[in-house]
Amino acid sequence: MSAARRQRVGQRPPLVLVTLGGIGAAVFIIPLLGLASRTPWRKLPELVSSDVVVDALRLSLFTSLLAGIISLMLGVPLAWLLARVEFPGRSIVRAVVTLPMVLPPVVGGAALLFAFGRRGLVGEPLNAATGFLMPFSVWGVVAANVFVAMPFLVVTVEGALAGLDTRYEHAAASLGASRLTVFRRVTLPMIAPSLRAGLVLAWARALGEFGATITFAGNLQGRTQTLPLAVFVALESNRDAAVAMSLVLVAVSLVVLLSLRDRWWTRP
Amino acid sequence: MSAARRQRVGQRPPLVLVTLGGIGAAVFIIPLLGLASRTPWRKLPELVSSDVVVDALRLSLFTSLLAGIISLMLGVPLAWLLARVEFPGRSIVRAVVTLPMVLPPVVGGAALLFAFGRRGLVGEPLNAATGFLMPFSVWGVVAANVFVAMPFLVVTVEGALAGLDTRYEHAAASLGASRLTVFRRVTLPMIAPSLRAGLVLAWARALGEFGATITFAGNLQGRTQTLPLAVFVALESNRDAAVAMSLVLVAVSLVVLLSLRDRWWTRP
Amino acid sequence: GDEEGSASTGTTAQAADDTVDGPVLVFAAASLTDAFGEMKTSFEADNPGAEVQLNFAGSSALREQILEGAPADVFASANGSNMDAVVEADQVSGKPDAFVTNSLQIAVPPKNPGKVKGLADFANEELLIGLCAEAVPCGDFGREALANADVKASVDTNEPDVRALLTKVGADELDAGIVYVTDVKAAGDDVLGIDIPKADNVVATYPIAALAEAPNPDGAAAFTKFVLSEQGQAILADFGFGAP
Amino acid sequence: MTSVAQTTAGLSARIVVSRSDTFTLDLEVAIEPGTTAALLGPNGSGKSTTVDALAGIVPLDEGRIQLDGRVLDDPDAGVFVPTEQRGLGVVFQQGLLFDHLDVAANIAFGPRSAGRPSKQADAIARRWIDTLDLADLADRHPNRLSGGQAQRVALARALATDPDLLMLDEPLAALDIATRTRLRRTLAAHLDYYEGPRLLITHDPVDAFLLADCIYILEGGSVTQAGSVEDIRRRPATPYVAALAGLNLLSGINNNGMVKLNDHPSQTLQSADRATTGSVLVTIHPTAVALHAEQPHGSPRNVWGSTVVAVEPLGDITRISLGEPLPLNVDITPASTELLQLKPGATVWASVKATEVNLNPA
Amino acid sequence: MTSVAQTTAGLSARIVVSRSDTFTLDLEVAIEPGTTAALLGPNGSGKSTTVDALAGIVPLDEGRIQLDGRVLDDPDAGVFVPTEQRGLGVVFQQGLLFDHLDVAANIAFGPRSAGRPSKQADAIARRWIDTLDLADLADRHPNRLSGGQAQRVALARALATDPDLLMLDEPLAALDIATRTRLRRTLAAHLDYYEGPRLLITHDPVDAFLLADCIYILEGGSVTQAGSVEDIRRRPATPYVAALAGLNLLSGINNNGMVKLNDHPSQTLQSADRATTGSVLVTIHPTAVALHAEQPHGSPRNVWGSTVVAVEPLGDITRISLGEPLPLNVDITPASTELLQLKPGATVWASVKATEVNLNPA
Ligand SMILES: Nc1ncnc2c1ncn2[C@@H]1O[C@H](COP(=O)(O)OP(=O)(O)OP(=O)(O)O)[C@@H](O)[C@H]1O
Ligand SMILES: Nc1ncnc2c1ncn2[C@@H]1O[C@H](COP(=O)(O)OP(=O)(O)OP(=O)(O)O)[C@@H](O)[C@H]1O
Ligand code: MOO
Ligand SMILES: [Mg+2]
Ligand SMILES: [Mg+2]
Repeated sequence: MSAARRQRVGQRPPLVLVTLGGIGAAVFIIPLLGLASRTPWRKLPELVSSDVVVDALRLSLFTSLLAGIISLMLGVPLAWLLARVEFPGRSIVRAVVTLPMVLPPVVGGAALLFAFGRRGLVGEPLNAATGFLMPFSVWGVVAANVFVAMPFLVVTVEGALAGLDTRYEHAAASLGASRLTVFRRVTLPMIAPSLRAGLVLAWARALGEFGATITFAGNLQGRTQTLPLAVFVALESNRDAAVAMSLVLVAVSLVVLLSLRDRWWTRP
Repeated sequence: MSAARRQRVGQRPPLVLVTLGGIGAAVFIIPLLGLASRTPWRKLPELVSSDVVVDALRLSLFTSLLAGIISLMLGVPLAWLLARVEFPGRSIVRAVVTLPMVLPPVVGGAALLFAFGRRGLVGEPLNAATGFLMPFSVWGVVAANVFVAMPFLVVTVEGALAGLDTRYEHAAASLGASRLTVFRRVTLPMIAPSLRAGLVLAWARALGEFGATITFAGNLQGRTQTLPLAVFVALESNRDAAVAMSLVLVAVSLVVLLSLRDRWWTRP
Repeated sequence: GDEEGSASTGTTAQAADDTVDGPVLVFAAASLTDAFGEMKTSFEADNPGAEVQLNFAGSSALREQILEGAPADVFASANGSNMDAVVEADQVSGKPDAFVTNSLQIAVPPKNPGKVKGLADFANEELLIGLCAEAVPCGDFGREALANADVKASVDTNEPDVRALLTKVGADELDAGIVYVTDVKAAGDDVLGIDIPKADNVVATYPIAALAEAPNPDGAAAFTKFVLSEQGQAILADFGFGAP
Repeated sequence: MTSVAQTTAGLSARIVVSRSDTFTLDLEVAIEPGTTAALLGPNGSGKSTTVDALAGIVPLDEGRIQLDGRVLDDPDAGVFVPTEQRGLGVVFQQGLLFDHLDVAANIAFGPRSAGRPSKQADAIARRWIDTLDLADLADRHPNRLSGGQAQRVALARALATDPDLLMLDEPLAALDIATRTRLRRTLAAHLDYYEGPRLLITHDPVDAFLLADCIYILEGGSVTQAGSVEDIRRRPATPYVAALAGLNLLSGINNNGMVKLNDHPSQTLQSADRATTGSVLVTIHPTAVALHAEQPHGSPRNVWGSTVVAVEPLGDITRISLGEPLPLNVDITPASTELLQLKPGATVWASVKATEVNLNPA
Repeated sequence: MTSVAQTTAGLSARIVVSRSDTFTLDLEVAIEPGTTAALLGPNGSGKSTTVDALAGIVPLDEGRIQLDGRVLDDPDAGVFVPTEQRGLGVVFQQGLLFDHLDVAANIAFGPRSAGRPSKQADAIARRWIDTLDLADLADRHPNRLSGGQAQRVALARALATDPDLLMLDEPLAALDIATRTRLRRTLAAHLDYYEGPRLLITHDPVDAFLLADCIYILEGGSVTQAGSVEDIRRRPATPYVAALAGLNLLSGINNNGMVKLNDHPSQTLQSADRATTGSVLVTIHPTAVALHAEQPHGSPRNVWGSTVVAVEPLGDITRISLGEPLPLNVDITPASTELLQLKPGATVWASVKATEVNLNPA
C-alpha cells in the first residue's frame, strides 16, 4: 500500500485528540526550546569536550545500560510473578515496587545506604564476609539506577501481562511447552511493545537518575560521577557548562531513541 | 473454581523466574527494611503531626492527583497520536517525550523556568498579557509534576496501543463508530490494564517529585512545599523528622495502591 | 491587613522602629534553614503586619530562580559566587552585605570508627573520606583548609551539599568529612565534630541582599537590616554562626 | 448413560466442571487407543469445555481423568498434571495461533517444546507443511492468513506434536468444500496410523460419520446418547440427534402398532412394528413422507392434511417443513415441488406407509 | 467476466487490492438493492479481502466502490469514505466481539454509535437478542461464550446497525445443525424485508442456494463464474464449482457426440448431446454413474474398468471415489456398497448413460 494512499485513509483524526495530544507534546517541546534558547551554542563544543564530561558520559552510558539490562532480567520475572502467580503478600509487594518512585531521591539513597551500605542491613554482613562495598563504587551507581528505574519496567510489564489473553499461553502449554518456555516464546513476544516501552522508561530514568545515585554512590569523577551529577556540580559554578552538559544528555537519549525508529515501536 | 483448586493448578512456577523475581522484589524490600530500621517509631506520631507535614501532605495529594489527571487527559491523546497517526516529526516527538526523564531534575526545573518563568519563552508574554505567573504558585508545582510524570504514562500507553490488534477498532468503525467513539469505547477499554499502570506510574512519580518542583515552583510552606520538599528541609535540621516524613509518603502510596486491590490489576 | 495612614513608608527606609507590612519573600540557602526559621519568628514579632515567606533551596537553585525573575525580596546566599551572579545581572538593590561567617569542622560518626584526629587523617587511603564538591561553598573551603594543612586528601566522594555529606557521615558510611561548624551543631548527636586548628581553618562569609525587583522593597530592606542588626546576629550566633 | 469401563490404555474420564451458575458439564467418556470419538452437540452444550478440562486448562470440580493409566486430574486425590505434561495435541476452536511466529515456527513449536533440536523440529514441521499443502505460506505470519489457511495451520500444529491424546475442536469448520474433503481424507489417513485416542468435535455429521468410531452426543452439559455411528444414525434418542441424522423424531406409546404421540395427542400413527411396545421413539425418514395435492387413497395407512411452513431447495432435493398437526421434514424432488406448487402457507396432504414408521424403545 | 452495470441504487464495485507479492484481488461485483449475492471460493481466494475493501479497512489500489450512488472509494479521484461513514453491517470471519462489553452492549454498540439515545439503542439490542435467542446470555461477556453463541452475537451486532450494505463472512460456520437451520430461516426472513444489498460469504452451498439471488465464484483473486443459483448449479465452469454443486466436471472437445477429454486423452465419452460442439465442459452427476462387479452389457454407452480410491459413507448414500483412468465421484446406496464389497483398492466396472453426460460450452 503506498504511503500516500495510507495517508488518505488515515486522514482526519478527531480534533479533541489532536488538540489534547498537541498540548501534551507542547509540555515537552516548550521546555526543550527554553533550554535551547539559553544554550551557549558558540561555546558548546568547548564546554562539552572536557575530561569531566567525557568521563561522566562514558560512566552514564555504561551504568544506565547495565541498569536497564538488570531491570529487565529481574523486573520481567517479578512482573510475571505479580501478574500470574498467587502468593501471600502479593499486593504488598506490588505496592512496595512503587516505593522508589515516591521516596524523595535523597531518602531513597539513604534507604539504600541503610540497606546496602557499610553499616547496612545486608551491606554490613556482606562487607564482613567478602570485603565488598557497594557505595562509592560504580556498582553503587548501578544499584541506585536499578532501584530507581526498575519500578517503571515492572509496572509497565505487569500491566501488559494483565491485559494479555491467557488462552494463547494455554495453547502453548497444550503443545508441551513448559511454563518457562511459554514465558519465553509466547508471553514475552506477545507483550513485546510494552516490554520495549518499559525498557525505554527504565533506561531513560536510569540515565537521568540523580538523587539516589549521589546519596548512595557518592560523586567521584571517573568512578561514580555520572552526567547528571556532573551537571549538578557544574550548576554551582558555571551555568553555561551545566546547560551544555544537559544538552549532551538530551542528545544521547534522542539519538538512542531515534535510532530505534518506528520499527521498534510498531507491531511487526 | 475454588481458590484451593486454582492454587493446585497454578503450582510450581519456574524456578528461574521465582528466583529472579524474588531478587527483584528484594531490591525494593530490603531498602524499605533499611529505612524502617532507622525509623524513630516511638517519636513517629509526634514527628508527623506538625503543621508542616499536614500542609505538605495535603498539597502533595492535591498536586500529584491533579498532575495524574492532567497527564491522563493530555498523555493518552498524545500516545494515541504517536501510535496511530503518521505525522512529520513523529519519531522526534516520541523521543522528546522522554526528555524529562533524562534531564537531571534541577535542569528540568530550570528548563521549565526558561519556558514558563517570568522571563521565559512562553511565560513572559503570558505574564505580560494576563499577569499570571506560574512559578512559586501551586500551578507551578502541578506543572513540574506533569512535566516529570507524564512521560511515563505516554510511553506506557503507546506501548500498549502498539500491541493492540487494530482489527477490533476496524470492527467498531464498521458499526458506525467515529474515531473518537472507537477511541473511547473500544481502544481505551482494551488497553485498560496498561492505562492503569501508566496512571500509577505517573501519579507515583508526581508524588515523589522533588528536583524540578523545588527549582521551578520554589519551596514555600503551605503554597509550594510538597512532602518531598518538606523532607528536604527537615533533613537540614532533623533527620528523624525527615525519615518519618518519608515514611508518610511511603504509607500514602502503599495505602492508595493497596486500596486499588487486585481487582484493579486483573482482567475483568 | 494594615490601617490607612499608618503606612507612611512612601519614600526611604526610616528609623528602625518603623514597622513594615505585607509579605516578604526571602530566598535563603538551605544551610540557613533553622536560623532563618527563628529569624522569621522574631521579625514578624517586631513587624506584626509583615509575613516572612522562606524559600529554602541550594544557593545555586535560588540564584537560577532569581535570574529567571522570581518575585523574591531578599537573597541570602551561602557563598559569594552565587550572589555575584545575581549582582552581575543587576538584580541586587545596592550592594550585598556579609551577614555571618562560618568556619569549618571535621565531622565524624559518633563513635569515630576511623579514629580521625585531624586533617592529616584525610590522606589515609584506608579511610572513606568525603568532601563537598568543588564550587559548592563547603567544598571550596574544605579544599582550602586541606591545602593550608598541606594534606593531599584521598577523597572517595564529592558530595553535592553539606546535608548529603552529613547524612553519610551520620550513617557511618564515611569516616570523615569537612563541613561547617553550624552543620555539626544542627546534626546534634548524629555526628561528632572535630575542630580544625585556626591556622588551617577557613572562614566562609555569607552575603545577603535586598533585590532590585523586590515586590516589597521596604520589607526587603527591613528584613536585611534585621538580619544585620544585633538581634539578628544574636539569633545566628545561637546556631553557631560567627559574626562577619 | 453408558458406563465407562476402567481400561488402562486410552482415555477414560468422568468430567464435572461448573462454568457458571447456569451451566455444569457432567460427562463420562472412554476412548480406546487408536479409535476416534466424536463429540457432537448444540452450541453451548459443553464440547469446548470438555476439551479445556481434558487439556488441564479448566480443572475438574469432580471426577477423574485417566490417560494410558496415568491419572491427569483427580480433585479427590489432589492430583493435577499440568497441561504441558499431558502429551496433547489440540486444535482449539479459536485457532490461537501465535501471530509473532511464522507458520513454520508455529508448527515447529510443539516439537521444539518437546525438546527436539531445532533442525529436527523444522523437519517435522516441514513434513506437516507439505501434507497440509502449506508450503506457500510457511514464512507468513498467521495474522496475514485467510480464515481457512489459519485453520489448516492450527491442524498442522496440533498433529506435529505426535500427541498421546488428540483433540480437534471443529478443525474443518472454515475450510472450503474441496479442501474440506481433501483434509478429511488426510485426517482419516493420518488417524489410521496414529495410535492414541482422539476426540473430534464437529457440527457436521459427515465428519463424524466418516471419521469417528463412536459418537457422544452432548446436550446441556450431559451425554444424551452415546454409541456407534450406526446406533446414532438408526436410533436417535433426541430431536437434536434426529436432526443430525436428517430424520424426523417423535415419541409416543405403541399399542399393537398404534402409536399415540406424546407431544401431539390428537395424532396416532400406524406402525408395522408391533413388537416394540410401551414407550417408543418414532423415526421417520424425510423421503418416506409423500405429499399430495388431493387426499390420496391407496396403501399408505397414515394420511393427514397439513400446511407447508417452509420450502428449502437443497440442490437435488427440496426440503419441505410441514406444520401442525404433525411437524415433519419432508424431502421431495424439485420437480414435485413445482408440480404441487408448494409455497409456505399451501395446504397439502401427507402420507406415510406403516412400514416407514420405525420404532425404538425409549 | 461479467460486466458491471453502473446502477445508481445498490452496490457496484470494481475492487483491485494487492495483499502481497503473490496475491492480488481483482473483481467486479454489482448487487441490486434487496438482493443477496453470495461469494464462494476456495480458502485464500480473497473473500474476506473483498469484505475488508468494501468496508474501507483495506483501501483500493485501483477500481471504485459505489453504494446507492455514493462513491465510497476511488483512488483515481482521491475519494475515500472512512469505514464509519459507509453505513455497514459486517459479520467478520474472526468475530471480533468486544470482550470488555457484555453481549447486550456489543449489540447496542452500532445503534449507540449511530447517535441513538441509549434507551433506544438498548431496545433495538433487546429485539435482536430475542430474535436470535440470546436472552440468557445478554449480560455475559463474549470471552465467556461458546463458539456458536459468539457467532450468533456477531450476527445480531451486525444486523442491529440497520445497514445500507450488509456483509456476512461465514456467519453460520460455528453453529450446530438445528441452530444453523433456524438461523438460516431467521436470516432469510430478515433479508426479505431488508432493503439494502447484501453480500454473503460461505463455504456451504446450501446457504448460498437458499439465501442468495446471485452467486459469485472467486478463485485466486478473480471471479471465475457469476450468475444465478441455477446457472451455477447446472453449468459449473470450474472444478471448484462442480465440487460445490456435487458434480463431476471434466473438459473436452465434442465431435458429434464423441467427447475427447482434455486431461484424460485415452478416454472418450459418448454424449447424447450432439448440438454443443467444440470445446465443452462435461458434467456428470455422481448418482448417474453405476458400478458393477462384472463388466456390464446393455444400454449404457460408456463403460470402463477402474479402481476404488476412497469409500465414504455419507449417511443415506456412500460416496465412492474412482481412480484412473477417469477420476469420478460416484454416489451409491450403502446397501450396494456392501453388496459390491467396495473397499479402497477394489476393482470395479463403471458405466454412464450417454444421456447423463451433460455438455456446456466451455
Ligand atoms: N470462560 C467461560 N466462563 C464461563 N462460562 C463459559 C466460559 N466459556 C464457555 N462458557 C459457557 O459454558 C457453556 C459451554 O460452553 P462450551 O464452549 O463448552 O460450548 P460448546 O459445546 O463448545 O459450544 P459451541 O458449539 O458453540 O462451540 C456455554 O453455556 C458457555 O456460555
Ligand atoms: N493481512 C494480510 N496481509 C497479507 N496477506 C493477507 C492478509 N490477509 C489475507 N492475506 C492473503 O490474501 C489472500 C486472500 O485472503 P482472504 O482472507 O481474503 O481469503 P478468503 O477468501 O477469505 O479465505 P478463507 O475462506 O480461508 O477465509 C490469501 O492468500 C491470504 O493469505
Ligand atoms: O464449514 Mo461449516 O460452514 O461449519 O459446515
Ligand atoms: Mg465450542
Ligand atoms: Mg475469509
